[in-house]
Amino acid sequence: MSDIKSSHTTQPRKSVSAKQVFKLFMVPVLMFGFGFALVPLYDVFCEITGLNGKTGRVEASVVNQKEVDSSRLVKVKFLANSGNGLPWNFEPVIQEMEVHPGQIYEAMYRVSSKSDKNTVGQAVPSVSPVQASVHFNKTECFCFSKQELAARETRDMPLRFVINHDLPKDIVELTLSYTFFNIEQTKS
Amino acid sequence: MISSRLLRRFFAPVLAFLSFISMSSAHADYELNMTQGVTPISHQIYDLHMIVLWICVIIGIGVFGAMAYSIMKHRKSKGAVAAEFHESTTVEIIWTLVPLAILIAIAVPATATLIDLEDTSEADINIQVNGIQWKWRYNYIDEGVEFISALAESSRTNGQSGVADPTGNENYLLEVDKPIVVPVKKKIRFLFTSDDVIHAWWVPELAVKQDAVPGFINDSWAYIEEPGVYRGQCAELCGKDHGFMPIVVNAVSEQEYQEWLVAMKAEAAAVAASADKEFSMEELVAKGESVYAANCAACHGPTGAGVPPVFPAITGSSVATGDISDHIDIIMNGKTGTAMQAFKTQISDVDIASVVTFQRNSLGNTVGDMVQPSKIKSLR
Amino acid sequence: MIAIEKDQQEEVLRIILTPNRSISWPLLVKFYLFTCGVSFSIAMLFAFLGYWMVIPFSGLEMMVLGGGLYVTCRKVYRQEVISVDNDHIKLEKGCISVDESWQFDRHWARISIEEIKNFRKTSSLKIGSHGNFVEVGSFLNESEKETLAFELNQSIISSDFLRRVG
Amino acid sequence: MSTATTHDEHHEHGPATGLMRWVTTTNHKDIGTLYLWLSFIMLLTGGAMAMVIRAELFQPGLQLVDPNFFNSMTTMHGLIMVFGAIMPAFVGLANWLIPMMIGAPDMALPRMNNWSFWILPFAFTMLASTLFMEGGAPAFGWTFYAPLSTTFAPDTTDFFIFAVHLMGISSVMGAINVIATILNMRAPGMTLMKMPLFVWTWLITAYLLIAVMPVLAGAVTMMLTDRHFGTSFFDAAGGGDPVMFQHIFWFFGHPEVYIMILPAFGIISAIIPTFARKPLFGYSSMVYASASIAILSFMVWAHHMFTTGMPVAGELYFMYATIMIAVPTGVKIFNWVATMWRGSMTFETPMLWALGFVVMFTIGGFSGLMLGVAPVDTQYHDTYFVVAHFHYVLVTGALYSIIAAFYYWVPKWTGNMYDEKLGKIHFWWSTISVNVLFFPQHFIGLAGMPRRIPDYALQFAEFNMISSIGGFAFGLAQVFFLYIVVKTIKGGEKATDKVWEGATGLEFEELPSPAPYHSFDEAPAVK
Repeated sequence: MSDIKSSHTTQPRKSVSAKQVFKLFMVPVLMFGFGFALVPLYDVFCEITGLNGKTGRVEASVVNQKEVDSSRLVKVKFLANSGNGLPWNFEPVIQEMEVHPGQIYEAMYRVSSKSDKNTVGQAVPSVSPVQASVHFNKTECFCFSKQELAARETRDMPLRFVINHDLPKDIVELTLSYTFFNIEQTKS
Repeated sequence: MISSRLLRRFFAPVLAFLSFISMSSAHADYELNMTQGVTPISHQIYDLHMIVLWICVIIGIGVFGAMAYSIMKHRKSKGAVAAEFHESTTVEIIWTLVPLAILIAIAVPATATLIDLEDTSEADINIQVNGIQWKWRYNYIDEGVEFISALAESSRTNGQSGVADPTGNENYLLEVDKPIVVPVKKKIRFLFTSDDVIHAWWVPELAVKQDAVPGFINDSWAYIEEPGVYRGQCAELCGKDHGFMPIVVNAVSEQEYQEWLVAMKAEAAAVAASADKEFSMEELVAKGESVYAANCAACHGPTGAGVPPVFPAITGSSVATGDISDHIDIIMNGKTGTAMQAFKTQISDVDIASVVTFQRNSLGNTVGDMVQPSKIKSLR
Repeated sequence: MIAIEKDQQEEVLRIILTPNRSISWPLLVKFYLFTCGVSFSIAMLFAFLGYWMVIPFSGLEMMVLGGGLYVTCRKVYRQEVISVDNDHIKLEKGCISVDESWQFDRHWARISIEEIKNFRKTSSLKIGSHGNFVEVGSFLNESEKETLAFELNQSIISSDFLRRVG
Repeated sequence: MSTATTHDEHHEHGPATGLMRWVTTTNHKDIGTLYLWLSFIMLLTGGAMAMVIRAELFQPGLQLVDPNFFNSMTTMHGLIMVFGAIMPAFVGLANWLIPMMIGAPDMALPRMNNWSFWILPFAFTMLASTLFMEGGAPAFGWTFYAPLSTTFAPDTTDFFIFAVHLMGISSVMGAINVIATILNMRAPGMTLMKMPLFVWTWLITAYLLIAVMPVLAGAVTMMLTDRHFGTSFFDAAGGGDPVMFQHIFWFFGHPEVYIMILPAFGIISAIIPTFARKPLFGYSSMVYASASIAILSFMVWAHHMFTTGMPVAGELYFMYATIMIAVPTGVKIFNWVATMWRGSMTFETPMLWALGFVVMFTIGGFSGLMLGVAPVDTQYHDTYFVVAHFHYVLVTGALYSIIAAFYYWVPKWTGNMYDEKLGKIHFWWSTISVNVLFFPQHFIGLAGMPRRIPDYALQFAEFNMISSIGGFAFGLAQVFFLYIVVKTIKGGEKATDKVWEGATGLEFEELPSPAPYHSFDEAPAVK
C-alpha cells in the first residue's frame, strides 16, 4: 500500500462532520430516555397480549355470544392456594366445570379470614397448560383488585370467565389456579 | 438397544480396583445408565436417549478414528511431508449436510415423544404437589386427602452438621415419612406449584421432572405400569436443605390404593378430633419438643439459638415471649418474604398448640402461658 | 497513505499523509447504527415483556461504544499536510482541524532519514531547516517513507518544480 | 541530501519501573499480563472452592461443611470460574495478542483498557468478602434464580449484585476496546478475511458481549429493586414472573457460554496448523461457522428451561434450534481434523493441549447434543450429567485452550522456552485426572443424582469418590502449572524469533522474541 495516489478531490477530512457525530450521539440518548417512557406502556401491553402465562381480561360487552362453540366441551378445574403469611382459607366452591368455548360462565371461590385484624391479599391466576392461558379471559374476577377482608370475614367471590372459541382443539382440559399473596407484608 | 450391562462389564474391573484401593465403606449398587423407568414415556425417553447416545458414539468413532490415524501416520517423525490443500467445497458441503440430516432424524422421534410427554389431558387422578422449603405437600384434589411428606428421620443419620455415617442405611436420604400412594395403570396428573422458591419434582422411573414455581402451576403425568416404590429428589436448587427433600411414590394396585385413601381419611378425622381434647401444660411441652425437633430445629437450631440474621433465635425472641396470638399467627401462617413457612397446612392443631407452648416455656423462655388445640382449630 | 494534490492556480503542491485506515468512517457509522439496532431490539424485547430496565443499560453502553469508536476513529483520521510552493514548505498536523503547523524556507529546507535502532530497523523521516527539524509521517511504513522522501527531495531540490506542478 | 540531527528518542522507551507501572499502565502487554495473573489467581481460588465441594462429596454423609456453606461454595465457584478465571484469561490473551496479530501499536483505547482491568480486583474482593459476612455468601447458584436470590436471599446479595455490575462494566469496556481496535487499527493489507481466527473469534465474542451485557445488568438491577424498592419484576405476588427471570438470565447466559468458547476456537485454529505444518483447512468456513454459532446463540436460551413448563411449541422450537448448533460446531471439529490430515505433525506441549481440547470438547459437544433433545432433557436436567457436560466444555474446552495458548505464545511473550518435559507432564497429569474427575459424573447423572446437593444416596458413592480423587489430582496439577509459569518467566532456553517451525502470523514473523514493549509503532505491511 505504498503507492502514491494523486487526487484532485477536496480533502477527505470533511466526511466526519460535527453534526453527524451529534446525531449519532443522540441515538443512545434516545434509547436511554425511551426506557423511562416505557414504564406506563408496558402494563398495558402485557394486559393485552396475555404474555407471561397470565390470563387476560375482557369486557363482557365485547364477548360475542354467537361464537359459542357448542360442539365441544372443555373441562375446567379450579385450584386455590394461599401463600405464606396470609391467615386465610381459600377454596373453590365448585371443583370443576364443563364449559363450551365462547360462552360466559360463573365460578365461585370462597375465602375466609381467620385473623382478628383486617387483612389484604392479592390473587394471582395461572392456567395450565400454558398455551391455553391466552385463550382464557375473565370479564369479572376478584383478582382484578386486591381484596380486603375484615376480621374473621367469609366472602364468596365470583369469577366470570369465557374461554375463547379459538382455543386449540387438542386442549380438552385446563386448570385454573389462584394463589393469594399477602401483599401488605411483602411490601413492608 | 444395548443395555447398561455391556458398559458395566467394561468398567467393572476398573471399579472393583478403585473400590478396593479406596476402602470404600459405602456399598455398591451403582448404575451406569439412565433408568428405563416404569411408564410408557420413560421407555420412550430411554430409547431416545440410547439412539442419540449411539449416534454420538458412531460419529465419535469416525472423528476420533480419523484423528488417531492422522496422529499415527502423518507425524513428522515418520517422515510425513505436509500436503498443501486447505479447502474443498465438496467436502465442506458434505460435512454440513450429513450432520444436518442426522439431526433431522433425531428430531422426528424427539418431537413425537415430547408431544406425548406434554399431553396431560383426561387423567384419572389429579394430585396437586406443592413445594415447600424443604418438603412436599400433596393434595389429592378429587379425594380431599392432603398431607406433607418430608425426609424421614431414619433416612438422615445426621442431616444438619457433624459427622454422619450412612453405612447400612439402604435408603439414605431417599426415605420420606409419608410416601404418596398411587394406583398402577391409571393416568395420574400432577399439578405443581410452590409456596416459596422454585423446586422441581423429579422421579426418574416416572420420567417426570417439572418445576414447581410460586404463583404458577405446571403439570405433568405418569402412567405407572408396575407396582413398586419409586424414589426421587428435588432437582432445582431451593436453598439450604435442597439435598434433603426426597420423593417416594408407592405404586400399588387399585384396591390397595382405595384402602389407603380410607385409612388416610380416617387418620385425618382422628387428628381433627384430638384437637377438642384439653391438654395440660406438661403434656403440650413434652409433645412440643418432638414437633419442634421435626419442624423447627432445621432452621432455628435444636437449642433455639437460630442462625441470625437469616434464621432468628427462638430463645428470647420478641415473638416467642410476646403476645401469644401473634406467635400463633406466625407459626400458622408464616411470614411472607422469609423462609418462615405457614405451618397450618403442614401440622395438626395439637402439634401447633404444643409447639407454641413448648417455645414459650422452654429453650430458655419462661412466659408461662399456653394454648389449647381447640383454639388453633378455631383459627383454621 | 500518501496523496499528492497539485493546485495549479496557487502553484502549490500538497502532499497529504494519513495513517492506514482499516475501516472508513461511513462504514463505521453503519456498523455503529447496526449495533445500536441489535442492542436496542434486545432491550425492546424485554421491555415489551415488562422488563424495561434493560433499556437504560443498553443506551448507556451504546454511548460508551460510540464514544470509543469516535475516539479511535479520530486517531486514524489524523493527517499531515505538506504544502510546497515556490518559497515555502508548510507542514500542518491535525485531525479535523489543524492543531500544529510549521513553516520552512524551501531553499534551506532539508530532509533527514535516520535509522532507528530497533528490531524492525525502521526509520524516522524529518523535515526542517536551520537545525529545527520535525518528524513527518511517523505512522507511514518503510516503503511509504521512501516514496515520501523521494517526493520531497524532488520538490525541494528540483528547480523545475513549477513545471512539475504544471 | 540528508542531514544528521539529534537522535530520535521516542521508539525505544520501555516500561516504567515499580509498582505504579502496573497501576497506571496503558500498555496492552502489561494489561494482558495483569489480566492473565488475575485469572490464574481466580482459577486457584475457584479451584480451592471446587476442592471443598469435592471433599464434601468424597463420601456420603455431611462431613466437612454445612449445606448452606456448600451452596455458597458452588455459587462462588461458578461465578469466580466464569467471570474471574475464564473470561479475564481470554481478555488477557486478547490484549497481548490482538495488537500483535493485526499489526497495531496498542489497543485502541489504552486508558479504558487500564480501567477495565482495575475494576476487576475490586469486584472480586467484594464478592469474596461476602464469605466472611453475617448471613453467609450468596448460596443460590451462579444462575441466581429468583425468588431464591431475591425474596429468600441473604443481605450479602446486594454486594453480589454490585460485584456483577462491576464485572459487567469491565467486560463491556474490554469488548468495546477489542472492537475499536480490530475495526480501526489493522495494518495496511490486513483485510478482514486475512485476520487470524483468534482475532475473528474475539471480534464476534466482543460483539456478543456488547449485545448481552445490558441484559445481565438489567436483570441484576431488577433483582435489586425487587429486594429493596418494592417492585415485583420477579415476584409472583405483585404480578411478576419468576420464570421470566430465567428467560432473562439465559438470554444473557447462553451467549455467555459461547463468549467463553469462541476465543478458544480461535486459539486452537492457530495452534493446529502450526504443528501440522499445513494451513488451516477451510478458513472462511471457520469464520462463517463462528458467526453462525454466535447468531444461533441468541435463539436457543430456553433449552436451559425445558422443565419450567413452557408451551409445547416453544419447547419444540428451542429443541430444533439447539441441535442445529451441532452443525457449525461440527464443521469446526471436522476442519481441525482435516487440518491435521496429511500434515507433518509434531507434538510439542501446545499441540498436546490443543489435541486434548479437540477430543474432550467434542465429548462435551456430544453430551450437549443429548441435552438439547427436549424430552430426554427431562431426565438429564439439573443432574450431574449436566455438570459433566459443561465441565467438559469449559474445563477441557475453554481452560485447555487457555493453557494451550500459554504454552504456544509464552516464548513470544517472555523470550524463554517453557520446560518441554514439565509441560508434557502437566498435560498428561491434567488430562488423565480431568477425565477421572468428570467422566464418572456422566454416570452419576444418568443414575439420578441431582446437582448442587451436599450429600447423596449411597448408590452414587463409588463414582463420587472416584470423581473426587480425580478432582484433587487435577487441582494439584494446576499448582504444578503455577511452578511451570514462574520457572518460564524467570528463565529458560531462549526462544527463536519464529519460536515454532510452522508458525505463521505477524507476531511470529515480524517480531523478535520476546516481543518488544512497543511492537508495531509503525504498521507492518501485510502481503
